[in-house]
Amino acid sequence: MSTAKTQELDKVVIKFAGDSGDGMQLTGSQFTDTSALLGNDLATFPDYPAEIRAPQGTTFGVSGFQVHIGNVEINTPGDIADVLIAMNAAALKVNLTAIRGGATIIVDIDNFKHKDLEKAHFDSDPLEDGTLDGYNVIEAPITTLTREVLKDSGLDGKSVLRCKNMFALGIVYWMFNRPLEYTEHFLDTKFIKNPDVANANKKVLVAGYHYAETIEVLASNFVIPPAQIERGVYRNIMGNQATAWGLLAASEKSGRKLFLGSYPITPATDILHELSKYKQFGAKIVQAEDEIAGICIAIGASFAGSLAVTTTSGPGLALKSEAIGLAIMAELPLVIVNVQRGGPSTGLPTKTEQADLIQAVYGRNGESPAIVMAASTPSDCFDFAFMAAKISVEHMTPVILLTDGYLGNGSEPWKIPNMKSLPDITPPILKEGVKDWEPYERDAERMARLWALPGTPGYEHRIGGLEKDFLTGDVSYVPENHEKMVRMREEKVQHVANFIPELEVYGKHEGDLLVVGWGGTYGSLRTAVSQMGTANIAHAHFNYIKPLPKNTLEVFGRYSKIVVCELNLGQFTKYLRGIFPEITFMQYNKIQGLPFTTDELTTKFKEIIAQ
Amino acid sequence: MSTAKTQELDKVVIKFAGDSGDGMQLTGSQFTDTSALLGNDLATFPDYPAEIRAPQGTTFGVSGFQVHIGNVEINTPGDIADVLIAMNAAALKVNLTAIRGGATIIVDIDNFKHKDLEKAHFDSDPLEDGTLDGYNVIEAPITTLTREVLKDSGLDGKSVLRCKNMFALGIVYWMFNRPLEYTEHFLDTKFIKNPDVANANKKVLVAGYHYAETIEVLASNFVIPPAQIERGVYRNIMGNQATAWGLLAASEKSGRKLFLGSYPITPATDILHELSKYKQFGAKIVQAEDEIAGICIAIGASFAGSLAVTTTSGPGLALKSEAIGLAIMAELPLVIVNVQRGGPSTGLPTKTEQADLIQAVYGRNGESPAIVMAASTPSDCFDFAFMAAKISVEHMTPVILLTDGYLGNGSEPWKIPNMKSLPDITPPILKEGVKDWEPYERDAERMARLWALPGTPGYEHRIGGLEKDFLTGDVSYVPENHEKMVRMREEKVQHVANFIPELEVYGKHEGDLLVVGWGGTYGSLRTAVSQMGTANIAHAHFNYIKPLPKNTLEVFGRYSKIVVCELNLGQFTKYLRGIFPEITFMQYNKIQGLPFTTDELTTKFKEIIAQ
Amino acid sequence: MENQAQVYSHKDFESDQENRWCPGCGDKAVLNALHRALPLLDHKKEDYVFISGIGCSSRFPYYMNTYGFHTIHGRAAAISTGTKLANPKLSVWEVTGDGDALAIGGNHFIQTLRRNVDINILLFNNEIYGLTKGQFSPTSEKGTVTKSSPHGTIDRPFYPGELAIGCRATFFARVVDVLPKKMTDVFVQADSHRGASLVEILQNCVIFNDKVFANITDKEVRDDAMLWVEHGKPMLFGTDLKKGLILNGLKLEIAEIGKNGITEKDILVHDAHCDDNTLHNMLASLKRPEFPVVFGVIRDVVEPTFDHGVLSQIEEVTKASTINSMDELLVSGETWEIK
Amino acid sequence: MENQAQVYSHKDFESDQENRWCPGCGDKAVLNALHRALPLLDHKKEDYVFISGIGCSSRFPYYMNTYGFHTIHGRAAAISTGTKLANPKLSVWEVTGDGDALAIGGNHFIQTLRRNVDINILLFNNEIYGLTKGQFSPTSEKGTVTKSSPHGTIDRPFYPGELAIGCRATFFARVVDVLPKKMTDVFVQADSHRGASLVEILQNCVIFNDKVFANITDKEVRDDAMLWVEHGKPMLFGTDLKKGLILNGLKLEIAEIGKNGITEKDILVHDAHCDDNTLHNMLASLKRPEFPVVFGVIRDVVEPTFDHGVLSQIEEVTKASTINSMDELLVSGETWEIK
Ligand SMILES: Cc1ncc(C[n+]2csc(CCOP(=O)(O)OP(=O)(O)O)c2C)c(N)n1
Ligand SMILES: Cc1ncc(C[n+]2csc(CCOP(=O)(O)OP(=O)(O)O)c2C)c(N)n1
Ligand code: SF4
Ligand code: SF4
Ligand SMILES: [Mg+2]
Ligand SMILES: [Mg+2]
Repeated sequence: MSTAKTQELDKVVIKFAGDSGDGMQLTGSQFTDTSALLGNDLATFPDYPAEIRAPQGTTFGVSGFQVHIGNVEINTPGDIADVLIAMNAAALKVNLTAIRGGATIIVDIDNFKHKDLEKAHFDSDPLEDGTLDGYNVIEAPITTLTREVLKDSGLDGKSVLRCKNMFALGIVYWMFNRPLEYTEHFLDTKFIKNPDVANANKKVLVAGYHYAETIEVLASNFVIPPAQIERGVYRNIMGNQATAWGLLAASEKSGRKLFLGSYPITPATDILHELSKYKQFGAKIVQAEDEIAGICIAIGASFAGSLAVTTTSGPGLALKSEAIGLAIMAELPLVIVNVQRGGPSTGLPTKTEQADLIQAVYGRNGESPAIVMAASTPSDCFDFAFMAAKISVEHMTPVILLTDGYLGNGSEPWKIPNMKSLPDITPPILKEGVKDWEPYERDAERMARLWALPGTPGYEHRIGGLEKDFLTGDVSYVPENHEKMVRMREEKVQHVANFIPELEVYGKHEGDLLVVGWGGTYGSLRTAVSQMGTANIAHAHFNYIKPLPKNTLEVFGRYSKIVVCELNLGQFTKYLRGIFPEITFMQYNKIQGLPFTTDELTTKFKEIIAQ
Repeated sequence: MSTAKTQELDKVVIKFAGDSGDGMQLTGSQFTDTSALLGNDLATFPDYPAEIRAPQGTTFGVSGFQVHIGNVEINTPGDIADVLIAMNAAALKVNLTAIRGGATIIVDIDNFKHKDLEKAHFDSDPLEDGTLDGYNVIEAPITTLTREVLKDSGLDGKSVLRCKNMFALGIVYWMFNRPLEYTEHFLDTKFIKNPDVANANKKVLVAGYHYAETIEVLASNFVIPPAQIERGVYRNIMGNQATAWGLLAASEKSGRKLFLGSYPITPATDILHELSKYKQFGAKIVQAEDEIAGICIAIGASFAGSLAVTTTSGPGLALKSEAIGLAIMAELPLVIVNVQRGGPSTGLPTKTEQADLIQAVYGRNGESPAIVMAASTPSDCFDFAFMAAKISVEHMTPVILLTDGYLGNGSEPWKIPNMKSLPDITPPILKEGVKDWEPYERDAERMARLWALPGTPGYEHRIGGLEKDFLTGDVSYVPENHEKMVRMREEKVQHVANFIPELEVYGKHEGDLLVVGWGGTYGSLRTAVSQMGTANIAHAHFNYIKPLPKNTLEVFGRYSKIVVCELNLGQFTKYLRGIFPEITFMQYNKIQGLPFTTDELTTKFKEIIAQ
Repeated sequence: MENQAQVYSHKDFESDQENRWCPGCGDKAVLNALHRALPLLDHKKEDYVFISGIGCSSRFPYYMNTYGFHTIHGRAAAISTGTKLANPKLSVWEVTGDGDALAIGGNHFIQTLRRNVDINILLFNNEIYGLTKGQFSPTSEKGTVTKSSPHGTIDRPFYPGELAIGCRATFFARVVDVLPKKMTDVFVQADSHRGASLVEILQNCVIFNDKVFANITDKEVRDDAMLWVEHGKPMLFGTDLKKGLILNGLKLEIAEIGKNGITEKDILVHDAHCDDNTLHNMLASLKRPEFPVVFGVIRDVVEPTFDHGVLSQIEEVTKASTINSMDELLVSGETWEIK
Repeated sequence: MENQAQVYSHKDFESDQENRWCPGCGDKAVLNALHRALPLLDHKKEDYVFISGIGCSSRFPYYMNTYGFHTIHGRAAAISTGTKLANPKLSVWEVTGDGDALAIGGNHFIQTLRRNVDINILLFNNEIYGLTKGQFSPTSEKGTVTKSSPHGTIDRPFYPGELAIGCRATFFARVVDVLPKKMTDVFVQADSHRGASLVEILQNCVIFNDKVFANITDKEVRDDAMLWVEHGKPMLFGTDLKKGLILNGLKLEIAEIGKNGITEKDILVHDAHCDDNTLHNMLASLKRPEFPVVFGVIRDVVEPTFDHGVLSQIEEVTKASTINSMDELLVSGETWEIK
């Protein structure tokens, strides 16, 4: 048994990396779940290759899973890893720039043969040529040992190799003092029909654990005590799943059946997958022939009274532009979820970016205002999907909800809400028997017209995409009516500001620098601002883009400098300048398909404050 | 013979209005052409009903043609008419708000019977109930007299009625002292196969002329002397025709065959019609199955080396968004002409508006910069279509050219250019035999990559919509390369500023107020500013939207106030604020499907100056 | 669909909107035929929904005193699909033109037929784009001269019936604007078919494509040019119905009763309900002048509909499901408690 | 198209890009078959253009050392049309998947066949969306369980051959990834056909739809499950080619040579070149297990191509035209001079 001592840590970032077929996603999730059960706060990010299953051992076939755990508040999956598990040479190659100096690197030495190095485009052996100087490298013969453990298992060679991720997991469990029970239980359930496989995996897991305990290379192991987390029942949730569930919750609350018209596209497809599982809620899911059909089928369903939703990513949003205009003109509710990815065009489909904001706000012909919102963490995708649905049906106009690949695929522990605790949703459905109703009549507060559902006697009426008379909804070419309607539609959207929360800041109430962000950069910005120590700084994060919270200008006024940080060339900055010409906005942008790192942010903030 | 005296006038606005079948467009064009031959400056605007051919006598079936002629510079078809020819009650009804107090109104009294008034939704007879008090109303029995003139012509009843527009034209020719020859010659040519019809029309024309000369109601007739017009050969040209010709000219100059992929949509279709006539120039025209196919077919043609063009209007531009992104990423030339109409959605398809600017600039996923330009008069559609093509092929990236329904359908005299006088166009085609060329290699000046055409030996290469390596054009997921490419594409567009003219102002070099406009409002703004007398005012009109002319900021800095006037809710204003946060922009907007009137503009300008 | 107490007259379905089609436009005849068909059907007035794209024909919903949606160009099929799925008790009628359905809307058209969504599709085929003032459409015969094809078109046309059968459509019928009574009959049959019912309506555009169907509809040629099929009846046409179709190998031929010993018994009997669509396809593709054009219900077969499939899957899943409320879903699977 | 001096080997067409398809993916076999087909054709290397949409299969152009364009999802047909029209001497190959061509690209697919643009269309049909990790596609059989259809699909599928014939396609062939030599043969025939040549390739996706064609391609069933047609040859299949197709009325049936007095002469002889597409349609729609699936060139007829039509119209107009330069056009019609 090793004589290693146990150290206490605040937080740690661990990256599991291997071939697409090596089961790194599963390995990472198991570590995450176990840590969550121990009460750590955490955030994760999987990092799939663009290819489905590239040839073994190549760099473009590397699949990774990063998890950040702590006994402090964790807002991001972490910039760079403290521990890297590299199942082969390619996994090391790809992750070399994403690990901290002095990090611990566990490599499966069996996959660093000459041909492995070649496939990974290493000119010489990184384990020997000094590349890893300064790191704490643990060379474990994981493949050999796994084979050894299972030599009498009766499993075929391929199945044996599939267990080697458990060996790695075992090592890491020992390093961080985690119990094995959770994973053992998981394996029993997963392979309930195949107990041999379950047992083999468990055996290898334990072997890995013991291996780590035994060998002397690991100087110490670590404990990360539970975080101070609000009491309650928790689960892990991925962003796309949270979006799906938020929509389902809104359906239940509003009494309107969910209707999804969608077309698969990375990284939004998982919302479609997730919703497809819950037909028992009466949800109707149509995988349409394309994005245009997806939104149009949803619009048809909205006309008939459903909570209509369409989900997509950038290029799909572009295709939906025309139809969004129709929903705006017809004043029908519709939730459009756009999970942003790298652009333009097909761009970097598996990478994250925030460059669809301006398309969401402006990308349609004519004056066609849509409500635009953005979620900021994997779990609050639930809240904002719920709110998008609520606002859309209550205000009878489309809402575009922006998330991104980083949020959609990321996961974090989530305190499970109670349906009773969620706000009511009251769609303005026209009850039978009302006299003197006009199709485009609207209430003063929300300016929403009433929803007169086909099938209700007495309300037969026609809507459409031509300009409508302010009251009757008949086609109208009257110039003054057009101006009135154009302004009304804009105002109706602006009115939503009366129904959303005010902007809150984190940090100093007033001061030198306000860091402004929106959407998926929440975690990075919050972490960076919190690390700015005594600086006179605050962070304001926007979830409501159009309209903006009512107190936005007032908040901006309290700081001498404002920097807007975005993963694009400055789209929110331009948008804000258009609305608040009196305010000076600096900008900080990154457009590499990657999130901000804490370091680059704090460096920038300090630079600005010092200026 | 009448004893009427002849008065000299500076300018006059005449509106011909009648049923769709009454031939008002032809009547108006004849008057226009005759006036042009006399040397007047002029501008016209036809005003078609949305319906193809609505039931006779209804208000929504009224077709109008307005012409503004003068011996001074004429920049707009005129706000309101000095003379109205109303062929029936509905034509009067529709135009009542568009005539000057004291205007002359010539009505065909034969179409003011009870049923005509009813169809026109007049509650009582406007000729008797005081509605026309203050106007100079001439009640002519045009239908009866036409019938009378042709009673022995042998023509059937329907054909006889088709001549009555010539009676009206005859009256107006007398009023303005125009010769009949031009129209007589036109009729002979038009009805060359049908001399009876030609003669009948000519007879009625003369009869109308004589009628006007004879009756006493016309107190005087008028002379509008020739304007001071630059010497040269002129023709009338409509905006959409000018666009088509500008593209043809660019094709000839560049040596690249024109290729149009388009789908019909009002008010852009006439460009497709016009280009379809000139296959002898080698122009290939595909009427595609939809807008997406239209642009994609054009992109395919651009890849193969054509001068590729697609034409559309707002909703069609929305559909093209995704494919525009592809052309940006692939760095292929492409001209996208968008003839704006009233929106959002189907909106007001036959009305004019400037509300697609922001869609043109921002309406795509990801950071996808396109060059955006706008024409400002019917005839300069030629110049800007030419320049759009030149810039697109020379800089290897898409150009969006904005015109609008008002420009597209409007016409004006145009001094015919000589092909030699137009600038050269030199597409960066990669010549055979170059060694060491890379597909995404670019020249320093324009940052354009070279156009290596399929069919050229040795340059086999692959392009596409995934992010490209900066040099090789291979697919690249490298984060830094993405940032470099995103910034490069933006910069490449900004670089075009080095190749376009600087912004010029009309009026005071510096002063109290700069009136800023773009695109089709040129005429109204120029006219209004020129009528501001001694005010310290100037007009700056933008044809280049993205990038802006290099001296824009400097020009803005010379005026204490700036007002941006647009036919939308302020899209250019928002755009300018995003770029020049240091400048304060006021805005003046109208969104009624109609152009600005001089009155409303000058009132606004005075108000601003007085503030 | 559901039994109704009320009896409607055609007036109940006429809206108060002024009709804006050109005088003489074939669309008006279709409108009248439909006003007269609806009272013969078994739906409540409030359950009718007319959904159109953009085009002259797509103004149709404005003239129907029912629920209506004049949407965007080409998308009526998709929007109709959504409306029908969301509320399957509605009687959904898609109104579309040859451009709307077969140019920009081509994809939704074929997918809707493929899915067999239970809607009625009225395809107004005037072989031209009317609303945009006369360009050729995907059904314009090759060589058609229009504003956008001054030298004649180069495109080969679509034949809607053939295309539909290529999608395994379950119902295809053809009618013509000049025979309103027959239109009404066919509309009634379209309604009673469960699944996507495609009715191609040959419709004259007096302004931009006048007389394009004159070689079929002119009084002098009509008898020889039109063959009206009816399920279970021999396929006869011509003055006094003395001509008929017979099969020779894989080809249809015209036989004259009384000549060469042909009697009515030799004439093919129409079977609209047979699964195999070979003969339906042959009938749909007959063209002038060699053959008469076939009208009436050419194909009408029963297959599961998409909307029914969606509903029954929901039922099955619901029966089998252990998670039946959001609160249950939220706590399902792995959770842990922080105390 | 044009005569070439040079002789190419398959290596000339292999690009230097690392292949990123999954190990075992059927796409690789197609790539190899094509690398081997091109040297048999009559084009210069620089005249080949491969244009694809988005999908696993659409990565194809990267692996061809020719001109290539990896475009956007569903639009490869339109982009190919543009490239071919712009420069008709190019040999344009559209590479597309069942989702790319028949879901989002459905409209361009049918319009391209309708117009008969002279391109070759390689339709990789794996009955699944590969690139987006496994959702059903428009060709997935009803009931297919995928990530987006956990309870099985409700959609009826498209059958590409039938849909193509509904567009009056002039060339339709079917091949399968496991028989590379046959693929190469068919690619050569597709190239020599003037007009849109549609080749449906049954392609196995080992990851998301493995063995979907096993009931056709498994060694044990293959002989009975595949019928390879060849123009002018009897349609025989089975071990020792002892079975064949015969016609009974309007239905195809299987006959066994030697049984019931059937000899090879009774077996239908394939006529790929006959204008009438009735039999081609019947062949294209044969399905397992009742029938073998038909492979090879099912239809191959000559009709004017769109690209040729565009060119010859330009020629005609040019001949007839009096205005032949921009300067002439500018001063044509009504003009006046201000002196
Ligand atoms: C997105 C879009 N593209 C184009 C148009 C222009 N447009 C309106 S109707 C139409 C074609 C109409 O033809 P068809 O469907 O045959 O109807 P018809 O008028 O002949 O009844 C076109 C091209 C449009 N309104 N929207
Ligand atoms: C506009 C747009 N919508 C959706 C997608 C996502 N997407 C990419 S490929 C694909 C389907 C691929 O299926 P298929 O064409 O059958 O190709 P395969 O991968 O099976 O070869 C989808 C839905 C996209 N890239 N762009
Ligand atoms: S243009 Fe043709 S289709 Fe349209 S309303 Fe007139 S006649 Fe009817
Ligand atoms: S996912 Fe399927 S189709 Fe795609 S590369 Fe892998 S095996 Fe081939
Ligand atoms: Mg039509
Ligand atoms: Mg596929």
